[in-house]
Amino acid sequence: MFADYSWGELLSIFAMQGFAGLILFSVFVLMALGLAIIFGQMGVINMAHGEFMILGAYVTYLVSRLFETYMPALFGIYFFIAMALAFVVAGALGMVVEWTLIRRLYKRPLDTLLATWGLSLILQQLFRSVFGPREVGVTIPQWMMGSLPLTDTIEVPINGLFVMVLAMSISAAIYVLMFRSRWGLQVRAVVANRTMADAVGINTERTDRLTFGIGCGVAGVAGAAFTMIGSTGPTSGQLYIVDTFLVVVFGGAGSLIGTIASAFSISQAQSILEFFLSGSMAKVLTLLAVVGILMVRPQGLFALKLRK
Amino acid sequence: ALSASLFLPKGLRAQDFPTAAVNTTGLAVTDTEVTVGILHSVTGTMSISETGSVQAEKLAIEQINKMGGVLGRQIKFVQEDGASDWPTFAEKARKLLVDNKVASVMGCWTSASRKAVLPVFEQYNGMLYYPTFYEGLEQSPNVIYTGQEATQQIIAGLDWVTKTKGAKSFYLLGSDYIWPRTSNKIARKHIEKLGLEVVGEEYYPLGHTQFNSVINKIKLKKPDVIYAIVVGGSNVAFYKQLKAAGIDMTKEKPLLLTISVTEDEILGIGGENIDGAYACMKYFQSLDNPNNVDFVKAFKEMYGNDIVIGDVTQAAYLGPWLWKAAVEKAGSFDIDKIKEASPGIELPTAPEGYVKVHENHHLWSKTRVGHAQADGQYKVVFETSDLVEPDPFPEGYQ
Amino acid sequence: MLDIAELRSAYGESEILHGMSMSVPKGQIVAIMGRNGMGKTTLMKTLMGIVPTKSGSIRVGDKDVTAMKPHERVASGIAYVPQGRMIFSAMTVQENVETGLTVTGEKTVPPDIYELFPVLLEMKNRRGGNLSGGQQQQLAIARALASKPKALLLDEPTEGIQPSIIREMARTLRRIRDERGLTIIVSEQVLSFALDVADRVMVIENGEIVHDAPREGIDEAKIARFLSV
Amino acid sequence: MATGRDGRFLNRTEMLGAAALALLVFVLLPLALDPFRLNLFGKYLTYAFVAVGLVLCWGAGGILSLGQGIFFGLGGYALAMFLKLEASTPEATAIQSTPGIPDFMDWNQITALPGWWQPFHSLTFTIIAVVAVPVIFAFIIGTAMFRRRVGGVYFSIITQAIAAILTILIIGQQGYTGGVNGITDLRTLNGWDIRTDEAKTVLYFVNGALLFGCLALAQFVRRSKLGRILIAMRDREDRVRFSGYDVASFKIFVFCLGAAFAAIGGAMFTLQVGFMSPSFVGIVPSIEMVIFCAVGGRNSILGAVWGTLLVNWAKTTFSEGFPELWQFGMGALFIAVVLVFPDGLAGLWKQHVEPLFARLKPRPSAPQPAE
Amino acid sequence: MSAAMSDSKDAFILTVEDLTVSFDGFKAVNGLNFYVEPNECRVIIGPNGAGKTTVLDLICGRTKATGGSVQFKGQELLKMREDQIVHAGVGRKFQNPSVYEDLTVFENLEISYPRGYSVFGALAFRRDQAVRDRIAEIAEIIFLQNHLQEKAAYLSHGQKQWLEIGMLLIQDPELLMLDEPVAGMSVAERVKTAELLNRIIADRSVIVIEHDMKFVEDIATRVTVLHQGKLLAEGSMAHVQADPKVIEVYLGH
Ligand SMILES: Nc1ncnc2c1ncn2[C@@H]1O[C@H](COP(=O)(O)OP(=O)(O)OP(=O)(O)O)[C@@H](O)[C@H]1O
Ligand SMILES: Nc1ncnc2c1ncn2[C@@H]1O[C@H](COP(=O)(O)OP(=O)(O)OP(=O)(O)O)[C@@H](O)[C@H]1O
Ligand SMILES: NC(N)=O
Ligand SMILES: [Mg+2]
Ligand SMILES: [Mg+2]
Repeated sequence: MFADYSWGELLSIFAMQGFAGLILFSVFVLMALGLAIIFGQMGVINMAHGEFMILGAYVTYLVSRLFETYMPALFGIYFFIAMALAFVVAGALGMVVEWTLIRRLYKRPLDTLLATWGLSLILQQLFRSVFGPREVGVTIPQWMMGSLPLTDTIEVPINGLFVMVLAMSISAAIYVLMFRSRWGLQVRAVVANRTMADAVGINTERTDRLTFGIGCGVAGVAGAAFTMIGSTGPTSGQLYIVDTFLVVVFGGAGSLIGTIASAFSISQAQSILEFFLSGSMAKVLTLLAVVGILMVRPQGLFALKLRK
Repeated sequence: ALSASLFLPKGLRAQDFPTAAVNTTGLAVTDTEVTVGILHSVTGTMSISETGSVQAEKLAIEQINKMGGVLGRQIKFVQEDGASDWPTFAEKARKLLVDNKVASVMGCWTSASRKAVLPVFEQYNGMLYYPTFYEGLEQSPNVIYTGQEATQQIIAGLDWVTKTKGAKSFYLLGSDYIWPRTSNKIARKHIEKLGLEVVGEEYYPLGHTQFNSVINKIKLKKPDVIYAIVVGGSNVAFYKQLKAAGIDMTKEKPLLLTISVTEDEILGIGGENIDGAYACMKYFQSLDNPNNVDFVKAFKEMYGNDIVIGDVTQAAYLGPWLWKAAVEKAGSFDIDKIKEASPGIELPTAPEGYVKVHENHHLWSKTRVGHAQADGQYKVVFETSDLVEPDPFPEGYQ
Repeated sequence: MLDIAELRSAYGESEILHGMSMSVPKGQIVAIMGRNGMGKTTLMKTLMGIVPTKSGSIRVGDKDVTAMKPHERVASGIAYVPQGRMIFSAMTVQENVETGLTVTGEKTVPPDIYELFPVLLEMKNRRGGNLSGGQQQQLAIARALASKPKALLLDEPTEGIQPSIIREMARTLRRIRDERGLTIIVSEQVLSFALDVADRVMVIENGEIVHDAPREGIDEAKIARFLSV
Repeated sequence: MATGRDGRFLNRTEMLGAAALALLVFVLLPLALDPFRLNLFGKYLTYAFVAVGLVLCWGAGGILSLGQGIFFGLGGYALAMFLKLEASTPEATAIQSTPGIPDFMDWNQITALPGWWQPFHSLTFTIIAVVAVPVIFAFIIGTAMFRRRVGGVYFSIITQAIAAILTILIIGQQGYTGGVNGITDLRTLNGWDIRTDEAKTVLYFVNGALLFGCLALAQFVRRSKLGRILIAMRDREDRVRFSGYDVASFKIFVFCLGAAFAAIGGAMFTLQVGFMSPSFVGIVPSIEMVIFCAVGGRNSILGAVWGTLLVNWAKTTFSEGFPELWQFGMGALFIAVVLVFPDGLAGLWKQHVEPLFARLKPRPSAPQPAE
Repeated sequence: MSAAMSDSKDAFILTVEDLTVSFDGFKAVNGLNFYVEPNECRVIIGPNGAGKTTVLDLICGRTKATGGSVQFKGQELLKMREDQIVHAGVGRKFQNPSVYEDLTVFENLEISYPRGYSVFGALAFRRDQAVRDRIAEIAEIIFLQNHLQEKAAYLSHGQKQWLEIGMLLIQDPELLMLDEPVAGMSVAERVKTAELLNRIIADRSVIVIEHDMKFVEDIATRVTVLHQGKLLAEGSMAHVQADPKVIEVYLGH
């Protein structure tokens, strides 16, 4: 498969694909971060995670239409407002869902899978009823379009760069929140043992609600970012869900660093393979490798070593 | 509508066609009504594409009813949801034929759904009006294909880019299923026949959203034409990423030619992201002829000003009209008579212009090339002078 | 300090505490003794709010905590060391102790806690779940003390602890009590420890207090009779 | 749950439940429904095979597979391959460039039948393959996972990934598999036209009989010591290991058994619906099958069948009545099951119907479980 | 210890030599040697965190050793899987009572009955008279003869501990290892448990970990003291109790 290319070409292929992989990496990280909190930390198997992302995307769409219609002058910055709003809206819905649904299921983690699957059906239908079954287009501000040429073959898409910066900053923020803040300490205590956390003075209900809300909010931000590169339709969320879970599990469910490492290795593998194989085969091989590695290391790439 | 039918000229009134005579096989036909089925996905991934078809079919039915219906009978429809799931399509098709005894069905979008319902229509002797451009290699007496088969859509477009744009090398890509693969196979054969070069061919799973790799390959191979048959939501990702990667389609090279992006898809992609691409199909909303002006007006009156109309939507609109014409020609709702009557039917009022049903149950139609504009519409830059003959089993392209 | 009146609590249908009353003054250490299944743990959990109160009242100082959630009770000054320790196993020793700081708002673990349990300082970066049983018990006590309680509930704290530490624990608890004026309720199976630590011994049987006496001049034989059979 | 405390194969309520189900499947439905609706219920019953397998794996063994579609699909495809070959006689496919091979191969420029398709000319081979291929596949997955002690949610997500892989492969290798379209237009089984109403009715009864066979087998497994070991394993895997059992081999066994049930269901699906497509292999159908099981009550073998019938019947009814809104109904149903009836229909039966019986003990009337 | 060493190794049922395990560099068990004779009740004591539980984990295959050897009747256990170790004749009780709460006492014991270990063996397993008799016999020993049809979930803490011991007894292991069997038991239950142990020691060897010195005194033939993963002292109860090092690190003054 290398024979078709000259050495110079191969070099730039690896550079370009590496970069494409970085964008894919950022996409994976964005998808997975919210789930790393909700599933990795709280243990809730949130099958509606994709729908929370799409909710963020629809919010972005609405905001873009609003700016286009009423504030065209400020259109260049609408995206930041959209992102903040996506966080708030998805987070608020997350909190409502936690309050009505999830909090009754902490003792039955597998049941969260079924309940959130039902939720995802309802959300999809809601999107369809409100926004119509067709995909909606989000106009990207001019400054985010186009690319910066590095060499004559390697160009860096600006929106890709933006997604990357976004992914990195959110990861950093979540890391600090979960592992360097008092709040993160409480979250982890609640997750470890809800009754006991309550008995050492932690308001577990509030912590749960906030945690779930933040996880959903991050999903919303991811959805906002995806409007730049992906499609927004009622069922688009489903496309992401398996990949997202796999990224989190492959990293080691409890580990944020693991999530990032896993997103990185999966994206790079897929990106490089895609160049030499068909898109389908690249995906199959990547998934197979992930499954294979998980069989050898069932606890994921980065797992806590705890005695049983 | 009923009172109107009293004043209809003889030959269009229900009483001129006693039910016992026009319906010898127990279809859902009464003295005043005839029931047809609408079978599309209104949920699941395909609802994005199929919504337009449902709208068009309902519009046609309403217009026909206003004109007095079919053989004086008002058309009633039963709508079923295929839910983007092929077995569900088959189940609902059986339900429509067996339970509802519908006189015809307007339905399906993907080839997979058509393949799933085909045996059902043949077994229960139903009539399906299928609106989508598709891969060909099929010819069922129980189906009228109102969209184009692959050679009709492809060959004229390729001839046009090679002649007027001087294209020499092509990069083929598409979603991974039968229509894009078959279409690209035909395209490749034709390109090679013309003595030109295919420099790459790629397929991605339905729903794929990461096209950076193929874009990199395209940059490396520098083809004159990117020939793209990406379908559904993947389109959005593909064109946004293409644009972000600095491939400017408004420039002469590489030029992008697609057969899968209608105005409907542009709605999701965003006009600014596909500005400058060329599409090759039989219908564009911007077609300037009186039929189409009326059609677009009626469509917008019914569904609002923001609505757009794509190739498949128009083809779906033809379904009820072609069926009506066949029934009237046969003077009967019986399926066997309609099958027999269908070839040769002409529809001068089609928005795309005059069309005619071929012996092989496909339509003769013109093929056009549209140039995508930033406002989400296509400007027609080429149209075949004659109707293109449908050829579902093309010699030399298999 | 801790006043319990007519306390009833139940798991679903089955009532375990049948109207229990007691009053523990500030600075007193009470040992609750009783055979297995007599309701010691249930009493602790009811005081903590983990098992709901059916009727009756619980007061800490002059605050009625009966209607409060567990974390609110912690804020009102109760702290709890459960039977079976229940430390947060994936978190480090230090983080475990820090969870106790939630209600005090302090940023760092007060050094006197590590002075009480030097092994915890040594292991402060080890995961709680990797500690040995006895180490976990010490951690659980430290975590409870971190919330600066007025009343400390210990459910069989000597379970799985080596003899020297048990002895020391008695001394430590008395010292904490002396230094902080803490009220302590400790449930226990082993009489010797109870006598070491407590100012007052109560015996619980079938959810009721059947014996209540100050340690001075206690009738060991009588208590032993309650505990056997 | 019932684990054979009294040593009998079926206790009283189970007997009543089984009789009620048999009455419904073999008498009431065939009498009440036209061939089209009966065929629909036949299709639902094919999913029940999967749900029953899930009761063993998940309800009893605690192994939640989100990839049962893999086995349903493999079983279905195996039979579809046979039927497709039978339908692809040179005469029937004369129009193709290569007559005598399945139409989709021809569309994909394949000019000779691939070697691995050849054995599917034989019905005997096919019948063996219907069960053997999925079971071997399950054995490989099970061995790889359970020997490595992959469990819980990890197992679920990995099976989901495998379902995704298989779907992509089937779709990507369309020349050999029919791709997204699936294998369609199946006509006869050894010359017997399976498309007629009579054939469909016969198949419905065959399907019902097979299902009761699987139910009996499942009941036998649960009643055996193996059934109790599964429950023990679900609750305290370590203890089972230290009681001298090789836990992995037990898990592999139920997983394979669940796969075999699913495969039989898949093959019956192919026969009754007349085609097989990758939309039955993927993640969505796999999760739906788990939901059928949960709605029925994950611990109850009979409940799984009732659950499957209920959900599918509801889905068809909602979607016919409200084509654009039925997903709300389905979503609400799933949430309700989890929140309000965590033990599903079987739980409702236990809570509300059985006490009734207890009161009416002297003369038990005809049972009518919730449906 | 020196006396034990001088015997031929065949005289021991269990030989632990140079056993070491390290967790991320921390040596929880460090070059440990000790030997268990047939029909002895060996009690292991030692400070919290000394490595007692870890030693049992290593012997029964729950934790993989970093180095050393554990020989049971001449078989190397370190290379065997948990269930194989059980089949070899080693039974292990966990620190927290570990029974199948969803099953009855009878079923708990039945599952542990040493027949039908394989998948198909379990399918073919029949509850015959031999099984019933044996279960009845064991139930009597563990004071649960009147609770056979009760769900294990409803037993008291102490009863669960006994049930778990019963589940081991029914397998008739030659070496029984118990981790803090009387933790959480009332005084009366402790006495009964000691009585139970003394009864079953007759035809097997037992290793017990315990912190209750009164109980240790009641059951021990010999006592091994661990400290920081190493052997600190070994001998009779009286001998060990008098050892100043043991007093220093464990018993206290
Ligand atoms: N979650 C529960 N549900 C129902 N009953 C319970 C529950 N927990 C405990 N019980 C019952 O409540 C009674 C009192 O139990 P409790 O744990 O308070 O006793 P205890 O005195 O702490 O015993 P131990 O010395 O064994 O710790 C017992 O009969 C026990 O079976
Ligand atoms: N997986 C592990 N990772 C890190 N340290 C561990 C691990 N397992 C055990 N340890 C450490 O090894 C030491 C020995 O633990 P072990 O549980 O064997 O002690 P023990 O003698 O049983 O104590 P106790 O009497 O308190 O039960 C402890 O310091 C413990 O923290
Ligand atoms: N026929 C199509 N476009 O699937
Ligand atoms: Mg207790
Ligand atoms: Mg220990």
